Amino acid sequence: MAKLVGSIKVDIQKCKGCDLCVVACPLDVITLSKDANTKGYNFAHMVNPDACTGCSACAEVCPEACITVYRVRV
Amino acid sequence: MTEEIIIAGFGGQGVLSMGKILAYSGLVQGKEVSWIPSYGPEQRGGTANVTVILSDERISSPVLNTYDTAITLNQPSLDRFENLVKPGGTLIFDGNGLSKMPSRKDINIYQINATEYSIAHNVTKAMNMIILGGLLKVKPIIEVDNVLLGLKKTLPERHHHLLPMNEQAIKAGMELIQVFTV
Amino acid sequence: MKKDSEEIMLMKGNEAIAHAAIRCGCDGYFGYPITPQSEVMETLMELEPWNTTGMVVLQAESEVASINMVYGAAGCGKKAMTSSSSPGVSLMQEGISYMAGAELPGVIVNVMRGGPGLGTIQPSQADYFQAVKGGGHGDYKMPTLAPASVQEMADLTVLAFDLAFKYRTPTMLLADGIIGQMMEKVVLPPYQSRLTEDEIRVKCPWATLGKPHGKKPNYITSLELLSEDMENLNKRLQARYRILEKEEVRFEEIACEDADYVFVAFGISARVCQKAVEIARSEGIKAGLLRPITLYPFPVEKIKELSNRVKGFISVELSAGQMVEDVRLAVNGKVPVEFYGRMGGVVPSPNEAFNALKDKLIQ
Amino acid sequence: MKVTDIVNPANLVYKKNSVLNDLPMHYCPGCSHGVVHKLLGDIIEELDIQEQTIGVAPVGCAVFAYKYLDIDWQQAAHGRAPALATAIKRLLPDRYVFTYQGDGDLAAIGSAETLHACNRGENIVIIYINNGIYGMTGGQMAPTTLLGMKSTTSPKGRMYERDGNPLDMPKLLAGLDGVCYVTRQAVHTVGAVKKCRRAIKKAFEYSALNRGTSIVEVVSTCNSGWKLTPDGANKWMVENMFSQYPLGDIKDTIQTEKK
Repeated sequence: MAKLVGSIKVDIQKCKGCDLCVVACPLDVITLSKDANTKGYNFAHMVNPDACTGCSACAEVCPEACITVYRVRV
Repeated sequence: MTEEIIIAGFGGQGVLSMGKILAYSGLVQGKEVSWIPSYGPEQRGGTANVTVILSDERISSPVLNTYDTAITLNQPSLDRFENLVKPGGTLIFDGNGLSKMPSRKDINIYQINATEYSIAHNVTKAMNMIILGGLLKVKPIIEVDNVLLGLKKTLPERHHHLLPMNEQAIKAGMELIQVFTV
Repeated sequence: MKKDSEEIMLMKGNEAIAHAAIRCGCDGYFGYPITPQSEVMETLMELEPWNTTGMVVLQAESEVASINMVYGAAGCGKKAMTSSSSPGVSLMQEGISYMAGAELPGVIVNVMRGGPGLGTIQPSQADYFQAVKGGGHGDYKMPTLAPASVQEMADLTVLAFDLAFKYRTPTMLLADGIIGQMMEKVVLPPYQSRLTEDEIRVKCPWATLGKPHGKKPNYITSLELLSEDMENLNKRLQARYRILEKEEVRFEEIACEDADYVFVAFGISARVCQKAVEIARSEGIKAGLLRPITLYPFPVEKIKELSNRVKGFISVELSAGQMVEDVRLAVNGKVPVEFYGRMGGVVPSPNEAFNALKDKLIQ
Repeated sequence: MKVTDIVNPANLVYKKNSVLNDLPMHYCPGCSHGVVHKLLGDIIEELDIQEQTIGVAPVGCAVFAYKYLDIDWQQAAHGRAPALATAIKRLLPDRYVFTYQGDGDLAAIGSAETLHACNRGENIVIIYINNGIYGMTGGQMAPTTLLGMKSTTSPKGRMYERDGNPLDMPKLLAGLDGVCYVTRQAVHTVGAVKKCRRAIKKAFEYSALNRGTSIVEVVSTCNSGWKLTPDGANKWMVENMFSQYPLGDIKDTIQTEKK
């Protein structure tokens, strides 16, 4: 059975750290960084990239449209 | 020539439309004209008056203090406008239902019992045209042919079959009007 | 298109506005009935211009909606107008201020009636301040034209659109109940075709017609949160008003050349005063009439000039005394400036105006 | 497989649409407005109507909507967006015209303009963001505030006796013949976002059919006004708002005809 491998790219300067992507991710791939962007927001990033399937749930719910999603079938 | 006319009565007597026909007739005759209604909130039954000015020159004020001619169709209008006729001017009144007749001696007064006549001859809708006929008899400011053209302009086409009846009414008015002696 | 522009017609001032609007290529009329101006929309609905020029005519649910429909249409670079009478125009002040702030052209007709409040349906000129001093919020001015005849109701409707677009500003036609309700002869303006969208894109590059590919979008807004930006918008507007004040003053002088006393009056008052001038002259008094056609911009320079050679002014208005303040500012104390007015819908007669001149200025 | 291998244009499955520009939005973190803006951009891009679309922005938090979507916009006075949209659509009948309004704008001050635009069946789309509160002015009571819900002007909760009931505008408007499509959506989950996108797309498509007004209500959160976290606000919405404002289509004349 083919496996889907995904990854996301967060525009960290646009991210406001609202946490909605973290909640939306079914596989706990994302968390908020301890680092802050120039506006002081703890931006989202992948904490568990290997688990990402590129399902795009995080991007769909992102109010800032700052998540881009990639996916490969392997 | 400038003729400043007030026509007054109660709503529904055709006061405004009579003024309108006069104004259109003046237009046909190439005169400067102005027509101002007093517009009341009541659509029917309220008091109504209209000022019409016909002139060979540009009309300055369409609002007037006094009038060359006043035409009154009820008691309140007679009471109000008799006094506003210029000395030597003309008052035409319908005698219907009056309790107090005009009394000025320095103006020309004519009586025309158009209401009574129009009821008797079943032409109440043309009552105002009877009055207009009376006016044209004593003050031939506009040619009757031009009045008929003016009438044609104000009447919607679907009412054009009423033109002969109106012409008759004008002629009847010319016969009906009489000098009133105080 | 029909060319009967030279035909002399007899009609009410309100009707003349409707005819003139269609003929000058107006794209949209949005209004709400109120006496004494309902004939404007009634005439448009009779004439059915959507079948001829394509003009949209819509009865809105309120004056508030009407003026905001004008805003929307104007934002698309369209020639749009509304008409109302005093209480309705009060409701429109929000929209007018927004249009001024968003630099939108549009024509608002106010056929004034007596107030305050619901007032009367009889004629008045008591909305002068509201029109020329900025009836809505914020610093803005609105070109205000005062027709004194049915002919001018038609002619100034056309001019109002021209000024509105030239200066990107709401423009008001400030008439009174009599000018709206009276019938006079009128020669209607010639037909102009409505602008095409391509023409609008050239003439009004700011219009929201849909963003062309590869171009920046247009925003119509009066909002600038940064105070410096907002001040800059204000400066731009004020600069435009200074040009207007220089270029667009219009007035009529009657018998002013040798006048000792000058009536200043607009609209129906000017017509009354014209007769008062005739009465005065017949009694050997050298009276004249200055009739501002633009109430904003006000003929300040003309009045200044007259104040060097006349003995006094009297402003005659259908109000408690509004324009007289602008006359006094222009005269600046050089000669007496008196006032005579009637309120609440009463129209002074020519004799009253003449007597006021005698009582207040001569004796 | 390394991340760098995956992050490759060839493998792209989700990216921001091109209609939504790159300007950072002024909304609070987690605000539903951003998602709805994004969905509008998605639809305008998908239908390829960027050059034919004119938006009307409200007064309220979305007053600056015109800054974020790369289309022509007019910004209306408070509540008057449907009046502007009426005139724009009447004068440019082949354009897509939509209003974007909050519950204060649409259901309170602009209720008359909304009702009458819908009653005339203006062929416009109304996007209605309902979060039960006045967000921009700091959390005052809206017509849509739930009974018992606290706001700065109902600090002990909305009371029917004093404040009336929450106003359900879409339900009211659905009763008008001029309205062809009314739906109530949300954007709190992936599924909800996808449904909402379909609803907005349908509304735009319907507006081109000249069959009347289309209304998409988006039941939304205002985590700042509600004094909750974004996720907490979503949960609160599910638990409290949805019983008053149940999701789903309220009216779909065109779909009903097809059946």
